Formats: sequence, structure tokens, C-alpha cells
Amino acid sequence: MKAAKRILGVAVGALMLGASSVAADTIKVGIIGPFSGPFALQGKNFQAGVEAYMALNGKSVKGHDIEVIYRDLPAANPAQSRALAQELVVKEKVQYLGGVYFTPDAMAITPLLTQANTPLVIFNAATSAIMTQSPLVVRTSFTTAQTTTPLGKIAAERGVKKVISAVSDYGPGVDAEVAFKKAFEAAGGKVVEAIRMPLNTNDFSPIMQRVRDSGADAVFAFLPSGPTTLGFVKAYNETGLKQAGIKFFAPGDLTQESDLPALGDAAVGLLTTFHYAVSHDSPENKRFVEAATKAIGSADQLSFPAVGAYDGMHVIYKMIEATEGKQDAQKAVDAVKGLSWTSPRGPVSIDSETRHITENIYLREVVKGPDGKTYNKEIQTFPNQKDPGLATQ
Amino acid sequence: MSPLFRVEGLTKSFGGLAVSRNISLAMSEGERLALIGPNGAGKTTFVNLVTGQLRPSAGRVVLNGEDVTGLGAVQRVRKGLVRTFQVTRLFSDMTPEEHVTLTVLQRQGRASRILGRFHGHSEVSDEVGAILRTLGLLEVARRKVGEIAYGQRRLLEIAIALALRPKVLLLDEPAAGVPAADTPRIEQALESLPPSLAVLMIEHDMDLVFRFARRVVVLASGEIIFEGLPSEVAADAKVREAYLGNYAHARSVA
Amino acid sequence: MQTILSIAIDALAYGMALFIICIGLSLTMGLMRVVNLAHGAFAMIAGYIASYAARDLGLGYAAAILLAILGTIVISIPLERLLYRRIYGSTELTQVLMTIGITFCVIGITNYFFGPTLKTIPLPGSLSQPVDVGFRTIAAHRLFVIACGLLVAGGLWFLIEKTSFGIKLRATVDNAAMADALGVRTQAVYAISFTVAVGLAALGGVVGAEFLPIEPYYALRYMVTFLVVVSVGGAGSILGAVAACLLLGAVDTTGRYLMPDFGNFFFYAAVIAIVCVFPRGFFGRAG
Amino acid sequence: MPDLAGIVIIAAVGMAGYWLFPDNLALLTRIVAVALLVLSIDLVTGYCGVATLGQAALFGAGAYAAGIACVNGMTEPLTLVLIGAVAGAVAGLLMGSVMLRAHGLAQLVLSIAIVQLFHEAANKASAYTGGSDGLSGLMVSPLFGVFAFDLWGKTAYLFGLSLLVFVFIALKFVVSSPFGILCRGIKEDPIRVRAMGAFVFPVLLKMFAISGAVAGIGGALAAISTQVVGLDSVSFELSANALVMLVLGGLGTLYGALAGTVIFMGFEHMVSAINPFHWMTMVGALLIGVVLAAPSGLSGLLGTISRATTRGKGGRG
Repeated sequence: MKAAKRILGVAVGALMLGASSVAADTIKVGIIGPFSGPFALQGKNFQAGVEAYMALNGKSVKGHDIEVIYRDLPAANPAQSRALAQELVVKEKVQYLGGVYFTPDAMAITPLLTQANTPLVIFNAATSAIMTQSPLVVRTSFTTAQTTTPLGKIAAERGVKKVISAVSDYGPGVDAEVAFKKAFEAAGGKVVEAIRMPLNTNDFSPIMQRVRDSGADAVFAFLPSGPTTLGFVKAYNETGLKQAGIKFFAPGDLTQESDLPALGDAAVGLLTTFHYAVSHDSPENKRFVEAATKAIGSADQLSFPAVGAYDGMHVIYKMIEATEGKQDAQKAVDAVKGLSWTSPRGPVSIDSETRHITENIYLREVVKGPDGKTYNKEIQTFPNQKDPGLATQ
Repeated sequence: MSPLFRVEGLTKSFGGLAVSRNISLAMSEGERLALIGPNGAGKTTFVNLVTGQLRPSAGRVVLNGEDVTGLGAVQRVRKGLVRTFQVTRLFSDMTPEEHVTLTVLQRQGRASRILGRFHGHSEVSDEVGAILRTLGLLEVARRKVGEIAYGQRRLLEIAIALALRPKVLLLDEPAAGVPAADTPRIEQALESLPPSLAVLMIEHDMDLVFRFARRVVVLASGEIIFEGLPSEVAADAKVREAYLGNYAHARSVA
Repeated sequence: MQTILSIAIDALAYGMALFIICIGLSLTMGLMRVVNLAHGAFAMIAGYIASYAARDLGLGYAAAILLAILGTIVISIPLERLLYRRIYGSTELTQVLMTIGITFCVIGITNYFFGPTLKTIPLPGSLSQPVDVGFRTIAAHRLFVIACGLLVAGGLWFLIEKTSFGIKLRATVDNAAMADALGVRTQAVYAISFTVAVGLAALGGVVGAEFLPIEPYYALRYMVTFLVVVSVGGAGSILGAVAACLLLGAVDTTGRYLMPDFGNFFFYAAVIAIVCVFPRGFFGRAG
Repeated sequence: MPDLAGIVIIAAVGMAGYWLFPDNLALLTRIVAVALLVLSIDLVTGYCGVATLGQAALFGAGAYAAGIACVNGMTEPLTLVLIGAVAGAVAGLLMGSVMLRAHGLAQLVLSIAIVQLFHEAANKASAYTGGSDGLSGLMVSPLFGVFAFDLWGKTAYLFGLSLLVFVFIALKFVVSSPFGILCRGIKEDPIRVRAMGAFVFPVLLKMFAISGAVAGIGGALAAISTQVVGLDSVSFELSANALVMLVLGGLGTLYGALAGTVIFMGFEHMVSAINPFHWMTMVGALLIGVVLAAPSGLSGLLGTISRATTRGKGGRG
């Protein structure tokens, strides 16, 4: 509760700052994210990442003050997304747009960018195709195909022959299913059945029954982070699949750190691949986690969107540096093509072809720490992974 | 001459309970018939059966030689079988003029037109005006129904019915709930009904019945127990028994 | 056969969880004629209290449930006095406006105090183990939910059909003015019914949390499900609510097993079919 | 022309929005699109008494039809609006023929089930609709070959505003036509209407088609101005929000629909800009406040006030 109050304070503070400082050398950055509604936690992580970056790297670049303006987009809503982006550009005169949690919201912004002379740095929205919509988009998150692909190989290596895939029936779910199938079958395995579950499924036991009936050695799952994950993992445990030795593979969305306390012991042993774990062992990450935890208020709430936002701000800072504070979107984007740095998640770079981030993907296992809390422990690294979805295009 | 309208063996039961039993009666053009009976005798049920709000369990309704039993309420209205309601059913935020105009337009098949005006058809407004004048509703023609007196609402029920140019009109207690001071206006309205129209009136006010009806039918427990001249009703033993018996029974439950 | 049994028991557990949450709404809608869209919000409040009690205060499961029910009722009393009393007898749409407003507020406030993360209510060891029921293992918790559902159904039936309060309640529902004239304190009857409904929402929110996890958006996320279940069963009917929950639970569970890709189609197609055949719900009260 | 003054006021308010908030035109355009949706609900709920929590099915039908047509090369905006209207009307007929089988709560639940089925279908047919990623890449031609739909959104807003005024005028004619009056009658007492010799079902179905066309125009406008169609346009959430806006503004006047939309969305925009994290509480408080202060919606409140003042002056309406 204290934390929530502090967040509110910070937010109001940021806004007050916005109202008072209209100096000519202030560069505004507009961040669109789900700050309320069912995905509010992810939005809070955006904010934490941004604030952490600014706390550690200063609030100005080459003498230009940076001001961040947040706009709330609670759920996927392209019309509202476009309206917010337009307002940020036209009214608030932001030079950079950032954030964006959902793919359709990004798709609604891309047609505006050239005219707005504004780059869009995507902190999350994870469908490959966004990058092809505009040359002014840069992405610092991941794509579902990117995080999922190594899993195919891992599953095969661990002696799994037959897998049943169960994904939520929406864009990223389908991306995950396709990417896993491709990678797993390339490695010699077979996906015996592919289930697409409606997003609003509450009771997963019938799905688990199906998993059991399919005779597969393992289940591959993708669900959006949040409440459904909990039901899925619980059902996996309660219906005895875990005891029966059926393995569980998933991209890391399923075991995002902020869901782990709720999952509790049920999550122990789950294998996931992802680009970032809060537990990542590096000095950069330690600094980041400390600052971001301070910004978000509670260590339990920190999760992957924060690192996307943190690196997104890094890219924006570099853009401002390169353009000397002048508004020149193309120059700004060109300046970060090929840019590489050490992120809290490990070494990363912006692919100069696709403008999407190249990063390590880690295999993680959920384990119990000495304090009794579960966390994602990185146990294997797949270095410098590009987005396979874009590479094939 | 075959009658304009007749019902034959009309029967309705809910579950095992018969509320109308084998009712048969006929009416000819210009007929003035009163249907009376104690509370719960099944009078309104009878009207509902005749006008198609309820489906009979057995029996038929014949209008102008045509069996209309299979038709719905709307089609029966269009064939000329029109009713008023015991408790007025009106649109509280519309005016009498609007009610009657809508009815006339409906009769002309223009009520569900989107590309058409509601007001301003001179022949329609003439007709509406004439009907409202006959029923003495002209001065309240443009007040909302919610604001006019109950007696006037009862008259409006009749006005709507007349606007449909019915062949047979069923008036379900046209004077019910009307203050005594206003009953003469209702009576006046009843007298001014077109002479060729066959009218069946349900009414409790016996003065009104005697003045209006030339024939009386008495219904008790869903059955016709008497049919004859108004002057004979009071003397009929079965009628007396039905009314008084029912009265005694009614007291014991109240 | 084993599969059928297995699905049947899953459907039963899910249906019973729905039943416990929805029956309170069915009572408010059927008996009090209030379309209380904030019903889920009360279930959610209870979930938060139980989670707080069990995780932060370290109370046992039973104590957490009790505290959650009492706490939710305490919170609901001022709401009933100040807000709900204004909409008894209002049009349905006005009630919708008010109760959606309440839901928004509850979501906003919950988010503010507890943050947007999922909250769990730790189960006692005895309920968290899988139990072998012969043909498969099932979480003991699911059996507990089934038992709770049966208990609630029986208890409510007794309350409404067999107690003097039940008589007063039915009299008030049929004709409030008459009941008032006969000396029934209708305000009090409404207040008590409301309390019972909220208490049931609270119980459902806590014991159903394994199916419908507690988070701030709970109140809106499941609103449609609750509304659908109540109207399929017929508002105000205990038997109807049981039937609706079991049937919809079965359709949902079977649909998701047989053709998971079209699970929602099954569910909503069934709803449309049922509503078209039984426009008042299975055992709806006329009028 | 019915209600000329009102129409002038709407156009004037719309233009005032254009001059006063030149930097928020995308928001204003969105308000216009949603206003069309809310108007369409007013037609069935306010004029016919059929409450619906699924109207977005019709809005979405229009949006997706226009979007799919646009992606397939039909990029002329007026044509797209027409396509949206037709698709909305067809969806309206479908929805009406199911919903009109029930009454009251059951009817409401049918509307929910239908919008969920539409949503599910749009998600499943991702080859055509883009599924949850949204249908993107709508390249709408400039209006009349001259005015492009650009970043500043002037074309989109003025186009939307003109559509709104045009639709509003058309609806004023509809609701004051014999058909419109008949609908009001059905809302109050369908049995009386039947006793007048008028069928109820076909009349209501017709209104559903008109309502669908209006919602479809709104959807097409949203598709044209956003250049993306998302699943949110066929969602229960949008339907419920729109109904809330209508009830907020007041039913059965058309003006209430517009006022409710502007107030709800304007308020939401304002408080969510002031506090992007906790605006929901404020919106909730607004709704509760309105019920306590004006149970029949804001236009009802205005009506009460104006009646009170005229009565105070001793005048008679």
C-alpha cells in the first residue's frame, strides 16, 4: 500500500513536472501502456523500467532535459491507441513515442510515424510483423517466436519425442505454437496434437485430460501472463500430470516473476525460455533491479516489461544523443541501427536490418530460493538470438 | 341471414382448470350485446379468446363467415375484430391525437413507414379530428395521456378502437374506474357508436347495461347461464344464484 | 468411461464453484429485483481479505473464510444503506449504471491498496493434495468445493422454504406494500437478504479462488459469466441455479475437452439455445 | 426539418471542438465513432425498449467489413462507409431475429452471447480479420480524392462529424416518422400495439437493421480513421461501455446518446490523463453520482430542471 502511494506520488510528480517545465530544451517522450485495467501490472513495469533508467542515467542528455508523459491504454484498443499517439505528437509535441503493450495498438500507431517525424520504440508488443509496418519502429522487447524457438531444441535434447501443444487462441499463442512446432520438428520431435484454448478459459482440467489422453511425453504451453496462467499450472499439478512425469515447456511469459508468488510451489520445476529473468546474475542487472524495485515499490511486482522499457529508454537516450535534441526521426533510428550494449538481460544489439533487438535467450527452471521464494533460475544460454519471424521474411 | 360474428363451443382450460366452457354465441350487424357475470366468471378470458390474445383449447371464432380461430391477434384486428382493455393500455407520453393518428395510419398500412410523415396528412388529421370530436376529446387532443383524466383515457380507448373501423367491437368494462360524474360521457360515447357496428360490452354498471344493451348474456364459472332480454335477467333464478352465491363466497375469503 | 467420469467430476466441481458465487446474485436479482453487477466485486473483496488473512496474518483456511465473509458483509453494509437503497425499484438500466459504477470504484480502490498482482489463498495441506478417487486423482479442494455447494444449496432451501424469515421474504417479494401492511419490516428483510447474498458472494469468492483467481479485475472479468448463469437458471431459483451451473459447467467442460478450439462457441451457443427455449430460465419466477 | 435548432447546435459544438482542441482530433473522431454506436443503441433500447449489451457486434461488423474491403482494394472512404452500413444492417437483422425471441434479462443475456460469438468468430477468422493482432494496413484513399486521412486527423474528424450530423438528421426523421412513433408505442406496450392491428416483430426487426446500419457506419468510421480494426471493436466491454454512456446521457432522445458519449469519454480522457493509474475509481464515482443525482440520466435531469423552471414561471408547455 505504501508502495502504491509512492507510485502515485511519482506519477503525479512527473505530471507536475510536465506542467511546469516548458523550457525549449526539454525533450518529451510519450509512453503508452496499460496503466490501469487487467494489465495494469505490466504498465507499472513499463513505468518502473523508465524511472529506473532515468534514476541511473540522469534526466537529461547533452543538456536536454527529458520529460516523460504517460498515457493509459488499459486493453488492446487501436482506435484509442491512435488517438493517444496523435495527442502526444500533436498536442504534447513529444519527439519520441515508446511503450505499447499490445500488437494492434502498435499497428495503429505505425501509419502516423513518418508524418509525425517521430520514432516509436516498442517496449513490449511482440508480433514480428509490426517492424515491417514502418521504418521508424525499433523494438527492445522480444518476439514470441524468438523466445520460443530454442525450446524446440531443448525439448528434443531432453529426450522428448511427442509433444502436445496447448496455447491460448490469439496472435501470440498461435505464433508460439508455430515457432515451437517448427523448431521441435526440425530437431526430430513430433507435435502430436495442437490445442488452441479460448482466452477466457477458467477451468483447465479438461485440457489436462486431453493432454493425458494424447499420450505425449510433454506439454508445450503458451498463455498470456496473468490469472489464466495460474489456473493452467495448478491444473497441471492437480490432475497428476506432473507426478506422471509429463514434462512442461513454455515461453517465459508463463512464469513471469510477478506471477510466481501466486503460483507458489506449483511452479517448481517448470522449464521456460525467455530473454530476461529478474534473477539474472550480472552487475548491470543488480543495479537495474535495485532501481526498478525502488520505482515499482515491491520486488514481487517486477517483471519482464520493465527491462524492455529500461532498454527502450536506453535506445531513446542514444537517439537524442545522435540528433542533438533536434527532431529527426530517420536520423535517430539510423543512429541506433547496429547499436550494441550490455543490458540487464545480458549483451544485446539492435539488428540494423530489422530494427529488432538481438539478445540471448535463456532456459530457466523455476526453483525455490534460500528464502523460500521461487524464482526463475537461468540454466542454459542461447546467445545472440534474432527474431526468426523476421529473419525468414 | 347468417350472423356477422359467432363463437362456437369456445373452451379454455389452464392445467385442469376450465375457465371457459363451451361458450357459443352469435352477433349480427348493429347488435348491442352486454356480457355480464360475477367476478371471476371468465369474461375477460372470453374477450382474450375472441380477440386472439389467448388460444382456445377447443371451439372456433367465425367472423363474416370466415374461421379466424387460427389467426393471431393482429390479423383479427385487421379483419375487424377490435377490443378495448379493462385497464387502459395507453402510451403515457403520447397525446390522444398521436394515439388515434397512429391507429389510422396503421389501418391504412402506413404505420411502419420510415419515409413518411406522421403529422400533416390532411385526410388523416380530418379523420382523427372527427373521431376525437365525436368522443369529446378535442380539447385534450394535444395533452399527454399521463396528464388527462381517467374518464378521458377510457374514451381514448374507444377512439382508438373506432379508428380501426371495426366490424365487431368488444368493450371490456368501458366505465370501470370512471368517477360517477363522468359516466354520462361514456354513455354518450356508446350511444354515438356507428349503428351498423356489432358491439359486445362487458360491464358491471347495471344501469349502463340496461340503457345500452338490447340483449344480455350472463357468464358464470366460464359458462353461459343466461341469454335474453335485459328485462328478464334480474328475474332469472340461475343468475340470482350465481351472483348471490358468488357474493357470499367472495365475502368469506375477503 | 473413465474419461466420461473424469470429465463429469471436473464439470461438477467447476459448476459448484460457479453456483456458490452466483446463487447470491440470483437471490438479489430474483427476489430483490436488483441487477447487481457489483456482485463479483464482493466476491473479489472477500478473496482479498482471505488472502490477506491467510498469507499476512497467518490465519488458518477456515478462519480466513470466516473473516472474509464477515469483512465483506461489514463493507457491504454502508453500501447497502447509502447506495443500494436508492435503486431498489429503479429501472434495470439505472441499476446497471449504479452497480457498474460501484464495480469500477471497487476495482480502482483494490488496485490502489493491494496492487495489480494475483493473490492466492493458501490451502491447508489436507485440501491441497490430490486425492485418489478410484479412476483418477482429483484435488481434494475440488471435493471440498462440491461439498460446499451442496451445503449452500440445502441451507438456502431451508432458509427460504422452512423458516419464518423465508416466509417474510417471499411475502415481501410478492407484494412489498402488503407485507409492510401485515407488519413485515420490509426494509429489514431487504437488508438481511442483501447481507445473505453478499455473504454467499464472499464464500464463493474464497472457495472458488482456485478456479477464478483473485485479482483486481476479477469483478469485471467474470461479470458476464455470472450474469449468464443466473439468467439461464432463472433469477431467484435455487434449483434453477444448481441446474444452470451443472449444465453450463458440463457444456463448458465437455466442449473444452472435445473441441477446445471451439470451447466458447459451444458455451454461448448452448446459452442461446437454452434462453430461446426457456426465456425465463429453467425455473424462473414469472413476471 | 425536425429539430433544426438541435442539429445546428450539434454541428456548432462539433466545430467548436475542432477549433478548441485542434490537437485532440483523433480523440474527437473516436468520440464521434462511439457516439454513432451509442445512437444505435438508443434506437433499440431508448425507442423500442430492447436493452442490449451486445451492440458492438454490429459496430464490429461494420468495422471489419470496411476494413476487409479496404485491404482488398476498395479504398474510397464513402464506399467504405456504405459497406460498413450494409454489413451492420445485416448483422442487425441477425441479432434482432435472435434477440427478439426473448424478453428482459434473457434478452440481455442473448445479446451478450451473440457479441461473444461474433468476437470468437473474428478471432478465429484471423486469415481475414488479423485475429488478435488486428487487421492492419488499411490505406484509405483521400476523401473526394483530395483530403487525406493524415496524422493531424482534420479530414477524419470533419468527415466523421459530417457523418454524425447526417446520421442524426436521418434518425430524427426516422424517430418522428410513423414507424418511429410505432416503435415508441411498442416500447411502452406491445399488447396495445397488437390490439391496434400492428405486428411487433417486423417493426422491431426493421429498427434493428437501422440500428445496425448506424452502428456499422460508426465501425467503418473507426476503421477509416484508425487504419486498424481490432477485436476490441466486437467486444462485450465496448458494448457495455456504450450502454453505460447511453444510460448516463438519458434514453430515448438521441441527444442523450450524444451527451452521454461526450461526457463519459471526455471525463475518462481527462481523469486518465491526470492520473493514468487510478482513473477508474473516478469514472465509477461519476456513474454513482449520476444515479444519485439524476436517476433518469443527464438529459432527464435537464428535462426536470427545465420543467421546474417553466413551472416556476407559471408557464405551460
